[in-house]
Amino acid sequence: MNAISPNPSRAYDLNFARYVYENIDGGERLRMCMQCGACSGSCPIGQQMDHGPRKLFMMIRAGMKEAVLTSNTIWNCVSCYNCVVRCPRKVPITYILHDLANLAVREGFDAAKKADNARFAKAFMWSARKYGRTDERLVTGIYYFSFGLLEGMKRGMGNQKIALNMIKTKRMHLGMPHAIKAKDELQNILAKAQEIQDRHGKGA
Amino acid sequence: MSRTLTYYPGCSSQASAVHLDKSLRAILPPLGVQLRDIDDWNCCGASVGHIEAGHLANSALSARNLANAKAAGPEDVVTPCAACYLNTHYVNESIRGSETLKGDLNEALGVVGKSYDGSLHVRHICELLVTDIGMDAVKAQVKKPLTGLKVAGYVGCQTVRPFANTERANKFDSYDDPTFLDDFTQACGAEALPFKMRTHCCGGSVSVMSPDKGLHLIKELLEEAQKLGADVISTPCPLCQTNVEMYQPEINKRFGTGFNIPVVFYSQLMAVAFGLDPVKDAGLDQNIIKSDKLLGR
Amino acid sequence: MSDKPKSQTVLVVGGGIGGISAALEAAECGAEVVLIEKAPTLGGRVAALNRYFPKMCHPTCGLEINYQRIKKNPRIKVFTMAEVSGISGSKGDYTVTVTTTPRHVTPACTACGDCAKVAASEVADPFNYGLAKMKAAYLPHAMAFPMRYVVDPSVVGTPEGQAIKAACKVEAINLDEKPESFALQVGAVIWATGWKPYDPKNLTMYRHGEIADVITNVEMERLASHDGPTKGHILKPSSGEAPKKVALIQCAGSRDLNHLAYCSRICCLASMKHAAYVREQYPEAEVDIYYIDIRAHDKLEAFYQKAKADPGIRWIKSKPSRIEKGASGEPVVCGENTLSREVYANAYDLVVLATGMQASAQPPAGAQLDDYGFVVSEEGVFGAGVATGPLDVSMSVQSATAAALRAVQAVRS
Amino acid sequence: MEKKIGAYLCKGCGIGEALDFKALEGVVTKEFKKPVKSHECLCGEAGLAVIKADMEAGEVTLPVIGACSPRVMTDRFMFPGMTPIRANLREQVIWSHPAGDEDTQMLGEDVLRMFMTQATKVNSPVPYTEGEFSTTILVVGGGFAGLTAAREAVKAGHDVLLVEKKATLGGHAASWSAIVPSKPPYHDPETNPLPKLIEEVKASSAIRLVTGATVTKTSGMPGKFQVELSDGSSHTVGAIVLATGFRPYDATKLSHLGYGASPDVVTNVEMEAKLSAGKVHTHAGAAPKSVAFIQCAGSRDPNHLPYCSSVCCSVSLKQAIQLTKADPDVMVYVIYEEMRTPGVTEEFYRAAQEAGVIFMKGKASKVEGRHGITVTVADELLQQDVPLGPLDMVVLATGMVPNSTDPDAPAQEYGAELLNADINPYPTEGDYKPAASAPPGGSLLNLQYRQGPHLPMLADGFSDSHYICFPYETRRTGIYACGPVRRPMDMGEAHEDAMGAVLKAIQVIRNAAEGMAVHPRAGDLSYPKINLNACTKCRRCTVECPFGAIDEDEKDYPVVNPTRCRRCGTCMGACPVRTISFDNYTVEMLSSMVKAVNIPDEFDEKPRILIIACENDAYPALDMAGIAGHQYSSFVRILPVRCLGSMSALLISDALSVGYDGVVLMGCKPGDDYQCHFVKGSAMAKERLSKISDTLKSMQLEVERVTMVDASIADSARLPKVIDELVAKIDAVGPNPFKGF
Repeated sequence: MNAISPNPSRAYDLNFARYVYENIDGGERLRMCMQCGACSGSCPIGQQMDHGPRKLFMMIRAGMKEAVLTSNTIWNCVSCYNCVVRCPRKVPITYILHDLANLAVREGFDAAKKADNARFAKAFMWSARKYGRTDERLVTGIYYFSFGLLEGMKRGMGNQKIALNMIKTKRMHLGMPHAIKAKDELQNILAKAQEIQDRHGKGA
Repeated sequence: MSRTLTYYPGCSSQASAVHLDKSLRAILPPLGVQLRDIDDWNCCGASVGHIEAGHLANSALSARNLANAKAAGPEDVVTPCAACYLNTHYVNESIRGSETLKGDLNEALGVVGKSYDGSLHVRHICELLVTDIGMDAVKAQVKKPLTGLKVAGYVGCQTVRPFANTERANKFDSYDDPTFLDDFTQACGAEALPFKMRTHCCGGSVSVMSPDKGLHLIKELLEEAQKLGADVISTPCPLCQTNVEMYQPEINKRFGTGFNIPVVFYSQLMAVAFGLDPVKDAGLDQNIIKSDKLLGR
Repeated sequence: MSDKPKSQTVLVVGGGIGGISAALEAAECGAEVVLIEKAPTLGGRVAALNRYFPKMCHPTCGLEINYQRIKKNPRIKVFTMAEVSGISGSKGDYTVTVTTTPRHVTPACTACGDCAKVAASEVADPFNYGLAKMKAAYLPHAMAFPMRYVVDPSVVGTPEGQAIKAACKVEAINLDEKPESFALQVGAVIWATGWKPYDPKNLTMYRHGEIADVITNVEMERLASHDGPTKGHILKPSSGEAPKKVALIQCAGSRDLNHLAYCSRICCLASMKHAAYVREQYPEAEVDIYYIDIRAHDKLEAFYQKAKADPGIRWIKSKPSRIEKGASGEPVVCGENTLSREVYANAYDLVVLATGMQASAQPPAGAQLDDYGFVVSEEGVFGAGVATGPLDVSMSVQSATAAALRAVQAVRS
Repeated sequence: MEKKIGAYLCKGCGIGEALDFKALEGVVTKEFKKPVKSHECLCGEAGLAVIKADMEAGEVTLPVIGACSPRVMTDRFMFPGMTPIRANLREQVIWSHPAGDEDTQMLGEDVLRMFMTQATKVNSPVPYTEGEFSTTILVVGGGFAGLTAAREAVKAGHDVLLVEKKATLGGHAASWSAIVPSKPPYHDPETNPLPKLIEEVKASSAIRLVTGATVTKTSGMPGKFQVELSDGSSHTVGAIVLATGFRPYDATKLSHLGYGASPDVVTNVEMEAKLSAGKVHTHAGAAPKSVAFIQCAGSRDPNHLPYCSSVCCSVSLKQAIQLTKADPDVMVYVIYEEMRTPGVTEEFYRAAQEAGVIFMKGKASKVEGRHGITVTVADELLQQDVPLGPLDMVVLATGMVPNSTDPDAPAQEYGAELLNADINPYPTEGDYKPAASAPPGGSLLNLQYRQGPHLPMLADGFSDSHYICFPYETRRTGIYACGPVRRPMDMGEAHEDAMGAVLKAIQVIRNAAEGMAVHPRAGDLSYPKINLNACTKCRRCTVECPFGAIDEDEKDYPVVNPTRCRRCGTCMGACPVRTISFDNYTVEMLSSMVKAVNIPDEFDEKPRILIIACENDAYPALDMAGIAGHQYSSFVRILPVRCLGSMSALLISDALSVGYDGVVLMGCKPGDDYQCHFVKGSAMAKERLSKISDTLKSMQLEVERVTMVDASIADSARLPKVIDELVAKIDAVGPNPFKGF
């Protein structure tokens, strides 16, 4: 665990909420939320969310930091932006959820390590960092095996038919991953960005 | 009259959406657009990069692309991929709107001697077709109208929605009830079905990583398309195309359905209607579920 | 005061309840008043309402009193089908250009109705918000003031137009009438241009116009009105059946930065009124009210408490995210109940969108507007009623009475 | 000038085809021996020329126009100095009854008889213009609304007498640090306008300022109110604006919210004082780092104030914004049930959110602790009880109690009793329980009126007429309440309200001087005249007048105050000996009109039923039934009255004694949600009707013959059915045995 954001000491201690306002991408508009529920109601998989964005935002105000950063709401976002266009207060909900997920990853919450989305993101960025491009085959593979060898094989087998179809239609690339020429350059840029990010102590 | 635009194909152009890239490169020149790829373009981070990398590092991915694009010229950057558009446009507009972010990103770019000033314009290819090219020009290229083909136009989420209600918007259509895809269909001489689930979500990358969470969404889409008697589903989005197509056998297995509906890109429809080669130009052999009607079988 | 204003006439623009009130209050203080109205009849939005909250009385009752006051007051001149096309000058000395739309019926009309009997074609009926059609020669409604017919321009130059003209025994049809402009010299101007319902087409997620049984609150008023398209029976537009389950959706456009940034003030109370209409006509019917905050200001709280005591009305604190079309074409309201965290999808027979109020006319140069398009009063040019912001009827009349005082002050000094 | 009646009958709009004009003309010439002229289109230029020529030649001074309803063509049939009599042959005869029918013809002839009779009975009214009329406006209350009223009245050219109870001007708002915005962009607290307003009022030579004084006596009437003040001075004023404002709800009753238990639990008024002082601090003297506002502290609570005080939400927003502006680190919470920021005030809600204020939907169930207070919130959005604290301060957003009485003055027993008897226009279902009795305290104006010293108020204690279309309707003509004494309101609305009240004050002054009525019968020159020789001193007129216009002299005789009168005629209807009349409206006139109808004998099987209809609602509804082509029985005869309250019970017995088979009264809905624009006219009619059964019994008639129907103006489709049902019902009772007497 690596507490980046402050830990509230009591209900509605605003130190965490204020951290979110100031440091989370789009967080400055979070204070405008009037709890109408349009976001949670518009989410395609809102029924699969423990809290939904609306309640999650109230929990941020209530200082329920751990409950927020371990909530499945931040991992289940399908990035459809339905909530963003519906929000009567123009809160950029999707961006906030993504950045909260990043905060959860950085703070090292166990839930963040276990979440599908976090595992997938890790695999994805591994490819993007290493090759400058994402190789869907490698990303999926690494993602599957992040659950362990057995589970990875199980998932791989389960999707064998799909993979085969993709290979047959030449939509899954089998040789060396596609890569950019200036890999070092990109890695240097990313390293510097990471450094600035850490310097700010935040994602932005 | 021909113009050259900077093109950002995105990672899917080399993998799951190679047929989108192929068909676009076939239809755009006749419509007067030459594409010049961003030099050594890299991944945009899609919808998950942010989670792992953080906002700034994720933005740095797009910043490098924009820096390379700007170095080649001031032309608009166009991209066919919803996620690429989303990230590149967002970062571009964020740089315009925030001196801090602009400073941070240029500091990062600076380590390799690059920089970006936020002066480019990032656009989706569909917007280009709607706003700059126009349907009259598209119709003018149609040699083999797709008469009788019933098309469910599935727009998905990210092409029209992300900035719809902000000052960042490239407002070319409604985020709830966009009609551009139907216009494309009709321009090709095909029948646009009243597909009301056109902006319902397919689950995006969540469907990829956790099918349990998203498959029912795809099922609902297919049900509606089947009910309408769709010959094909047309879409502009690489991930939508892949999700809706590749999961059909799995959905049939789980829900006892019998879906076998081809899912194609609008650009593939245009390529065929323009009288180009269904395989070589439209890449229709690269669809898992083949459309016999389009392949002329 | 030494410098008397050049003109002591007060111009009131807009003949709804605000404009009528402003005109009367000023005239009954001795001012000369010109009242102009865009539509063929006075009465504005309230004339199309079935009842007022909280008394559930009929708006036409107060209009009747006001029309009597106008008829008996020689100081008020009324021009209908007239609009202001320009204003110049300053306090005490304005020149106002008024442009009229042809009514094609002269003041000789006796309202006998012979023209309507021969009119064959039908045109959209704005009084019924397009829920019904009317003959191309029509009386806008039974309470129209002036009580004079209108011939729709669509029949001008047609055989039907000629037949209509021929049917009039008093030769009151003039198909050659053209738009005209004239100038007025006035000392003060009151903008009482009222409101228009926020266009539900902008609320794409609620699919008004696509799902037949999704209607707006102003349409609900017409359905409930005895002189409306269903003669006062609240029926599903899709089938003409009685609804058993009705949803009333608050803030359809209001309190939404994507639509109307302000609260339209009246919608909560109007919806409670609509719940009462439904419950009165169909005692077995269930009504669900979706809301963000129930805004029953001051003593109107009593009206809220009365509605709350009705077991047939359910209150769901939620801004619905969208309306889906159900298997039989019925509206399905989807969203999150914020008090229970339930993500719901509830099917209804009828859904009423409580669309808000939008400023209805952009006054020509001379009036100052706020960011929302509402009139901000200044020297010589004043706002009255909903032209100044979202108000209920009582507050509109209050505002109009204040505007009358401003005008009276302006033309005396 | 000698009255010369002439009838003009119109054949237009189908009347000529539907009715036998020879017979109609015969009614005028043979029965009334008056000249008659028929015309193809009377309202056209040629038709009007016929009437005008006769009038100019002096042959006719009072035309009776048998044509369309008096509700239409009013402007065209308006002749210099007089209003003609209109017999409605179109809407209520030929449009609602079959053409060429025997019964329609009889109806048409009877309508003509009724209105020819009216013509013979009316006289041009002579207005009341006796004595001197004052144009000074008395403003009671020197708070924001009163000061605004005073300033605006002066701007309109009137002198003002401003009376304030306290030694200083400004009321509660005088010391407020800032106010809720009412100007675009509605985003930031605005500067308190009061200090400047006070200066303006003080500097005005047209305002006579009396501070530290109250009104001890008010008598007279609009244009000539006699007012005595506690400083011993007396004044004549033309109209009165009552702007006595509000007092904050007594927080000592809110001990359940911690008031009194901790010095750091304060009211919003106390918080305002701290903000005005420039530095907010706790009892211990420290700047607070955490503050919670509890909304609806006493409001919307059946145990305290049943209504919403309207302003508390935005006042808390303002104070919260001010606290965060002073110290960005302070944590501010607003605990609310419904956030009420109607209209453009929504922007102010957003402004508070922008400032970082936290809004918690729920109820404060417990407030504990003296220092470091903990508020237990039933947090509805988190769905759990949340202990909020320790807090440095808690602010109770207390509501408004109207100063519709003077809490510092003793209550007058007589007044309280009359107040309690007032109509309660608000529903009592649900949790809304209005006060059962008048608020404590004495009268503000000490009206020397038969009907008591108070300006009538509603059950919730606010002075108001509660009309929707006519918010300045008042039950004491010439006295207009404004500001929070009328309805809970913020300063923006109070400003408009004060202006509205001033307009009405100016209007009443102007009209009173010319002997003209104000709303709703604006311009009416008639007023009730009482023949005291016949008066039995029964007091019904003084008690029943909805506007308290009639007092009693020392010998108990009624005294009419003409400019208080609104000309509804309720007094005329109340008088058991028909001794109250208007120049153009008398019981005798109505009775003669009723009797003018030809009653067929019982063997004709043509019953006659008299409908006495309110001319504002029932009568137009019947007109509109005609416009819509709804048909109803031709056996009814419709008598329009100013208000059903002006209907004397004697009219019913007159009708029955001449052989009508039944009488139907059509008036506006009485009771809680009364719809009578004379407040209680229809209620009075209902009461009189309840007592008529004795009369019927004495005449040995069935009670079913007389019915009252609630009729609204929107009943054009319903009333024809109601009429037909009643006709059938009365017909079933059988013919009136008095027929032919």
